[in-house]
Amino acid sequence: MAEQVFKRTKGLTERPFHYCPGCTHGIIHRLVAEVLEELGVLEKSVGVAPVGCSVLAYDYFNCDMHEASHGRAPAVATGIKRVLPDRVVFTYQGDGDLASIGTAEIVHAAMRGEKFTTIFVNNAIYGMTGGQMAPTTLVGQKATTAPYGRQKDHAGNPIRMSEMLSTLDGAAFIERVSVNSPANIRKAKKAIKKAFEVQLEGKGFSMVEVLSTCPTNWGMTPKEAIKWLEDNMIPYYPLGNFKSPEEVK
Amino acid sequence: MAEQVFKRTKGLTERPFHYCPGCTHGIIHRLVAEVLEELGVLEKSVGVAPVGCSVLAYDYFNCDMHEASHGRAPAVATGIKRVLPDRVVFTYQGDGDLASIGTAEIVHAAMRGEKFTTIFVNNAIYGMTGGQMAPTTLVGQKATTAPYGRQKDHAGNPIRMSEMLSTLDGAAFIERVSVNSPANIRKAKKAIKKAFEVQLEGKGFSMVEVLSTCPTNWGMTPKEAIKWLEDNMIPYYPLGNFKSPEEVK
Amino acid sequence: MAKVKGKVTFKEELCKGCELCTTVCPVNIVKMAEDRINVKGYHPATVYEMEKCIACGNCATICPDTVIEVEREKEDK
Amino acid sequence: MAKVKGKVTFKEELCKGCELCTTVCPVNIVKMAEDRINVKGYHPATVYEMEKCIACGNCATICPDTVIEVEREKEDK
Amino acid sequence: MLNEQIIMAGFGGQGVMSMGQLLAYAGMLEGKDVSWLPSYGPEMRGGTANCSVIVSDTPVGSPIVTEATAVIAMNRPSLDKFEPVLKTDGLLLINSSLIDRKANRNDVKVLEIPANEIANELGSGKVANMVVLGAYLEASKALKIDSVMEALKKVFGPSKEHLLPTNKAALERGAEIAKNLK
Amino acid sequence: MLNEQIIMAGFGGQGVMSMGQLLAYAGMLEGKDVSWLPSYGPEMRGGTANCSVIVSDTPVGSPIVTEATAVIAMNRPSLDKFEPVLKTDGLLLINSSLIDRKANRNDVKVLEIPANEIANELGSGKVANMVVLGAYLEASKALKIDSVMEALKKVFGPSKEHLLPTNKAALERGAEIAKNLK
Amino acid sequence: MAKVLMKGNEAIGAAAIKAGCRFFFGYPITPQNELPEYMSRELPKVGGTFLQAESEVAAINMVYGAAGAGARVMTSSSSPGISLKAEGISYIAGAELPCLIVNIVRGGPGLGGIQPAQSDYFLATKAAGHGDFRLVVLAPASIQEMTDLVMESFDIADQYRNPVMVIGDGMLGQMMEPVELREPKKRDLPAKDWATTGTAGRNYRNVINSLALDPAELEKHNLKLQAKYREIEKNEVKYEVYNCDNPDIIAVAYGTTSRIVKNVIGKCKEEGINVGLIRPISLWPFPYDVINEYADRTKAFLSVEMSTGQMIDDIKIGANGKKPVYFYGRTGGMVPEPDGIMAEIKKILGGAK
Amino acid sequence: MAKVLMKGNEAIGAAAIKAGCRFFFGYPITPQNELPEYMSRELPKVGGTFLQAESEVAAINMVYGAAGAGARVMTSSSSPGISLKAEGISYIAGAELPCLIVNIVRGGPGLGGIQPAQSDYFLATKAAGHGDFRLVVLAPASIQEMTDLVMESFDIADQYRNPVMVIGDGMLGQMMEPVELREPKKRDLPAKDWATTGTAGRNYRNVINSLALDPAELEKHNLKLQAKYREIEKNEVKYEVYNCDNPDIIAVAYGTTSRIVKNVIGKCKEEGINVGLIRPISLWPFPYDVINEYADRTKAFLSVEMSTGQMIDDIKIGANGKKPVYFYGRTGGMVPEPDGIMAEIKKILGGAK
Ligand SMILES: Cc1ncc(C[n+]2csc(CCOP(=O)(O)OP(=O)(O)O)c2C)c(N)n1
Ligand SMILES: Cc1ncc(C[n+]2csc(CCOP(=O)(O)OP(=O)(O)O)c2C)c(N)n1
Ligand code: SF4
Ligand code: SF4
Ligand code: SF4
Ligand code: SF4
Repeated sequence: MAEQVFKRTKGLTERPFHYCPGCTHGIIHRLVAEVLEELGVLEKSVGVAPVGCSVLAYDYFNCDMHEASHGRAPAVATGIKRVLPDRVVFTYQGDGDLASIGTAEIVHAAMRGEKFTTIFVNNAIYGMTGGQMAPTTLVGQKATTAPYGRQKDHAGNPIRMSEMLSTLDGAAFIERVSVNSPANIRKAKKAIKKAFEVQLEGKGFSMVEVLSTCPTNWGMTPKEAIKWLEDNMIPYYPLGNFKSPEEVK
Repeated sequence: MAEQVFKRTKGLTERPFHYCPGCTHGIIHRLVAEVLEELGVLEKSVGVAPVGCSVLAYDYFNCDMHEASHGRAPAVATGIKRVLPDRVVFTYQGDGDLASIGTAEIVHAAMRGEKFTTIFVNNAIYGMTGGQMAPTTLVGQKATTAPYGRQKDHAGNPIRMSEMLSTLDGAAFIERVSVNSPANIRKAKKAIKKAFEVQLEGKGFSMVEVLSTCPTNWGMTPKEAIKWLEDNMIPYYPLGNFKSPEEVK
Repeated sequence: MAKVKGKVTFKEELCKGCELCTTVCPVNIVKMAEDRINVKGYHPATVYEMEKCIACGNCATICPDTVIEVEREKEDK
Repeated sequence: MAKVKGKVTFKEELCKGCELCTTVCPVNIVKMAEDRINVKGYHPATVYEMEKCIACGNCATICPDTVIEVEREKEDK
Repeated sequence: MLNEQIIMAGFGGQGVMSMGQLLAYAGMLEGKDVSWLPSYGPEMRGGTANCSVIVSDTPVGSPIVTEATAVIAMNRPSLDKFEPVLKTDGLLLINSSLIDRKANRNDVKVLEIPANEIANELGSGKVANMVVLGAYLEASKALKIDSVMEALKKVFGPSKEHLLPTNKAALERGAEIAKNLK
Repeated sequence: MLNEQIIMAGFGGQGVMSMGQLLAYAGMLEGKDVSWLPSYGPEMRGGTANCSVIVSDTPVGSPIVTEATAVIAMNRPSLDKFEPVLKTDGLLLINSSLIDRKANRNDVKVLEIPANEIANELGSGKVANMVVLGAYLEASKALKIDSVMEALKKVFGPSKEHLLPTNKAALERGAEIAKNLK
Repeated sequence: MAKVLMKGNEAIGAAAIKAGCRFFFGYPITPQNELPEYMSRELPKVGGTFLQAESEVAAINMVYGAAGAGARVMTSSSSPGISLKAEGISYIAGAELPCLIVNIVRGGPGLGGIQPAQSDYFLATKAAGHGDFRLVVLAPASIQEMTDLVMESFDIADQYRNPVMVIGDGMLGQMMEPVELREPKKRDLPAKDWATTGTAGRNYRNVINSLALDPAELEKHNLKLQAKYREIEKNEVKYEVYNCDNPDIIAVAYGTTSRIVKNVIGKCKEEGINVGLIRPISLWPFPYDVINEYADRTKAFLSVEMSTGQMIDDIKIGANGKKPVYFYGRTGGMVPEPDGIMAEIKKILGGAK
Repeated sequence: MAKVLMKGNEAIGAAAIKAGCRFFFGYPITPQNELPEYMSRELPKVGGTFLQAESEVAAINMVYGAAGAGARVMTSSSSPGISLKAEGISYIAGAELPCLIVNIVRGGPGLGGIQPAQSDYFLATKAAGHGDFRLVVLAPASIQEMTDLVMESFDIADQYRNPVMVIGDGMLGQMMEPVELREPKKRDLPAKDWATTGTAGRNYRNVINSLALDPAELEKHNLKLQAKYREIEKNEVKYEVYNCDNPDIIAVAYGTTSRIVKNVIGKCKEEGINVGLIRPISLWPFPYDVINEYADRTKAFLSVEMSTGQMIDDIKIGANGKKPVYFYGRTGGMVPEPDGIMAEIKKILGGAK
């Protein structure tokens, strides 16, 4: 008798992803969708899509969706969750969206302990607009607006959002994961599940930062991109849990 | 022979302050002005005034001044300093200005390690507009937009900006001080001097958070306000140095 | 211990030829089908020696485009 | 040790009567002049027993409105 | 036909704003058309405060009073600022407790009221505004003291009901002075 | 009077955009008025790309080509999309290496060029675009191959000068085919 | 309900709550602070939520989220804060969500001042953000009318799925007048079956969105919006015509300025000059036709504004060259004085007679 | 200098650098990304600074700071990003600082799309923010003109201490044409003795500011601004009149749209219809007088826009009822096609003949 060990989740619509070949946005979408399905909350979920490559996330997640303005997904999610406190609300945001233009919104949603979950896709670059520097771009890494590589003296060291947000009391759960290998992908899914559980338990703001690739704008093959993530991103952005409800004061 | 142990600094213009009786903005102004005078940099300083009670700071500091839009003083200062790297640039900002609307700007100025100095006046309230809740308003504290007192479940615990910004590599010097007593005022001045020295040495972003009173909007006499600051603010916002150039990576 | 046998199916038309699945197969059976191009214009991934599959699910786990489904054939029961 | 003698001057017209200076004087000589009102409409701070002043500068240090200047009279030299 | 256009001014804490609101409220209770317009802004903090009140038998046009039928000056700067705005034959009420000069205009009717003294006599410095208001009501015949009392009752609510007698006394003392000065 | 309105289309990586720029550049070198207009947007990522080039003796009006004098289709979707835009008697260049159908229009001049095969023969698959461009130049007589080579020299700079011969050969082979097909 | 004396800003809050608004997201700014303060006090009492946002940008995006979730929701601000909301307003209009935005205008540009002004007319009526869209803009002249319009604005917003702006000036926000909260005439409001409330109980997903990468699709969406705007122009023009039977000149003014003009009309009568008033109540849709019609009965128009002249453009478009359009205004927080307006009128009539 | 083939966005950068601009603060957004990318490559080579800001709000405030410090400075964005800059632009205009703001317009409202549009006409010309202020708005129709205007814009900005907006659409940003960077005619530019460069060497403090709490003072400031705007209106109106000697109808169009109209003019000639074109180059100051003058020589005007109709308001004001003003437009990123415009012209002339 055959048992399905891996099948497409109902958390996703039938629409094929528009992402570039090997872009790990697709993996992360799937993980979120699987978690929503497994927690049985698809029907009561409202997702907030960002402006960025994942702007079309509203076509993919099989639940109600709201497309936010650039960086303001946490504010939009706040509006939704305050109106519908018993629904499951999440934002899905890139690093330009969350760590640059949307800094104030994510910091204050975390401070207030807004009871939604943020999936923060850190690919160290602006994908959608063609490879401009992000606040998370590594020192030395080239970008179309950092043609000579990011320079510390000019643009500073990249920002570590998980660490920064963890200083806020309202942030109940924060973890950084990566989707570079099956093992890490499974860990990522666990973290995402935990984040949604924290929301369901009403404990406060929860966020999972996912290190992700952008082969297109990194100018690499998908395989090279995975390796680059492992060699360069993970050392600067250490994986692990930064905040758990136990620690919430 | 008489020796002047305390006289009005040349760092201030002749204009009397418009601040309310007992408002410690005046003390902080004086400290900054004295430091500029003592460091001999008045003639090459450009200050950036915020929107808040200290909006008229441009009338008081005896140097060139630029009045920024609300919360954006760090961006304005960035523009000035990038054009004039050998001048001394500082921002003077309230907690609404810096910790609420201007969150993204201060975080990114700190991340980039912009070489200017920020004087952050934390009085746990919006003074200028009449006592609305600030992100730094304490839990339980009443404000005109928190008539029943700030509630943690609703607005979260107040934000500790010094702690949060200290997670950023570009922040070279961060210290929290208070102006509730002559001793603390002297310490505050030392910290402010140090912050400007860090700027002069080109080491990165420097900030001094000053706990301040707002007797008017706290609904207290100036004396009561000082006591309230000591009893309530200092315990939640511990004084001390959070970052020094030695620690800069 | 009963040997686990797996079966992998590819929705080839979704494949973008990124080759990530080929890097994670413990028995190294996921390959790009160099002989054909799908509607999207890519050589799709495929498995030629299905009998070696141990149903670990790694390929499906890393596939960004939900191309792959995996079944486990339970020998006994 | 030569006793330090101090002298405090108030720019009364700047005083806003906040009373902070009165709380920090170690010899407790800074008082509000209840007998007069300045142009701003406040009872200004003042010192009645100047001879007690030790020129510590505390009052001037805490005054938010730069009302106060302090001089130290060196006894000898 | 009633068309009172009053400016009330003083420094913060003299109850100028609430005096204006009370008058407007009383006017409303008597079925008049009314408006109350405060000056606002940072200059109010510890500084001066003023408001314009219109009480009229016809709909209120502009709420701004540019030619006042009455000016109530609770302190000196207010008198300086608003005396010129009063129209000929208008009513000028001067709180003589705090104002050390006489009126400059002689084409208007002037009432000097030692409001703070009287209030202190009544045991509450806070009702100086009510003394002047009482004087205004008597001199202008615009509204009835009873209406103001009724308005006050609503504003105070049950918790502050005990303050009513003092306020009433203040209004009446003010009215009395006005009557005597006629 | 010269007024060439060309649409070039293919998938990303076929050098369609640079072919268009080269043509515009060459036109400029010959003193023509020129414009180059790309399609842009996210659909370009891994998808199709096209550009419009105008080379004219008179000032270029709209840079948009709505009635093409020539269409260069490097792949099948491009042919499907732009064949209808060609005007009567226009020039249709089909990269027959990758396109498995014939032209539908019979009111236009059709040139089928096995561009990829020829490019591979020349040892560089990358110059398929130059083969077609050569054919276009010959068939349209719009500009000289020399001008394109001069443009290429400027674009390449000294570091890539070694690539010039292959490109020249590609242009010439394309021109040859066009001549023979006449 | 009996009349009560209310401050303009508070009356807005009371009217909104009466109209069923249960969510307010805002950021402090003078001269509208009494409104959020009122909401922070009163909304919790009716089970609603007041949330002070970290900025105007966040506030308008919270409104965007809450409106998408189907709530009756509002925000308010004053000029610089409205500028900051521009992008969000454009999104809300693009996504066709109903909400109320209050703008208690102050003097500009930049930080400007906090005294009353009408210098955001262009911003409100032409370009509250980028792209082709319109807000319904309502400009009350009294506190009573303000409460009436606020209550109706929620219905208008829901009926057309369009944001509405109620625009006042600092004076209107700060002054007190008697008001009675009265229900607007009943409208048939469509169900909010588009709201993102979770798919439970329906077999389709709801998506709130303003993106259309395909320009043909985006054009279609825009044409749909335009059709809606034509509908609103047909149904929702509001104005007052006052003393226009036989005018020498017609003043056009809105909000508090129109009240000053009414005083002027009285004064002018005394001097034998007959001044009419057209008071646009809906600034968009603007009563172009009314202006055009009355152009046949007057010698001239005079636009009276607390700005350097913005509505005058719309009056010119309405008058369409039939009669000259003059301007009188004060700006920066200064309020037009009756004498100034009268002098201007005399000057014009001297010339136009 | 010889002509080179340049992409519109890059040509802007090259022209700016040639004009002495050394500071660029911006935030990525399609379809103008090639401009910041070019600047990030080229500015360091000339000792300048390119800084990617954390947002458009931050970018415009960096410009505010840099302009205050006396630098030639610019920023660029596209529609949603320009909305976010609204408050900052109002501050810069209020504080009278010179700078260049480039808007490469895309389809709206909201997130909209990324294809070319002209639907920010209102935003640019009427209300780039709150309060009474104006940007000089220049709308080139070719890459050559774009570089000419960009270079001149810095001089205009410095001469009047006023921000200038150069407005293009996605097409103009993305296309390539030959350009030659040529110096604009020399202007006498005042010294920047107001810049905050530190007081060393002078005996006064410089303060950059847009606040005036006293309304009388703020009004005075506004009147000063208005006087300056009248001056600009007198000196800086730019337009092209094409084929207007004896037109049946005059089309009014700017930017790339005007080029499409030029094609239409050719086609119409073939059919014996004489179409003129008035092309506003300065959208503000708008060439009202030119429209008014030509109203006497044409039967009608046709506004052709990539929007649902915004410039048409200004044409109406200019025509002042003398002749009817019609509209033809495409929106959402769709580009008007010559055939569509021609059909509209025939329809109008059929009716107007
Ligand atoms: C207000 C505004 N500014 C800028 C943009 C342009 N923009 C679109 S996506 C994007 C950044 C995307 O980067 P990121 O958030 O890292 O997501 P990714 O595409 O890498 O997944 C930007 C700047 C916009 N649409 N709106
Ligand atoms: C964009 C914008 N939003 C809001 C305001 C109104 N405003 C002026 S000052 C201020 C807050 C002041 O509080 P804070 O920064 O804490 O300084 P304080 O007055 O307490 O010193 C606000 C919200 C404004 N001027 N501009
Ligand atoms: S551009 Fe980068 S982030 Fe965007 S879809 Fe492609 S690979 Fe993914
Ligand atoms: S309101 Fe508060 S912060 Fe402002 S001047 Fe008064 S006491 Fe100081
Ligand atoms: S990982 Fe998925 S998309 Fe990539 S090659 Fe394998 S099957 Fe294809
Ligand atoms: S501290 Fe200064 S302002 Fe306060 S009472 Fe003393 S002298 Fe006056």
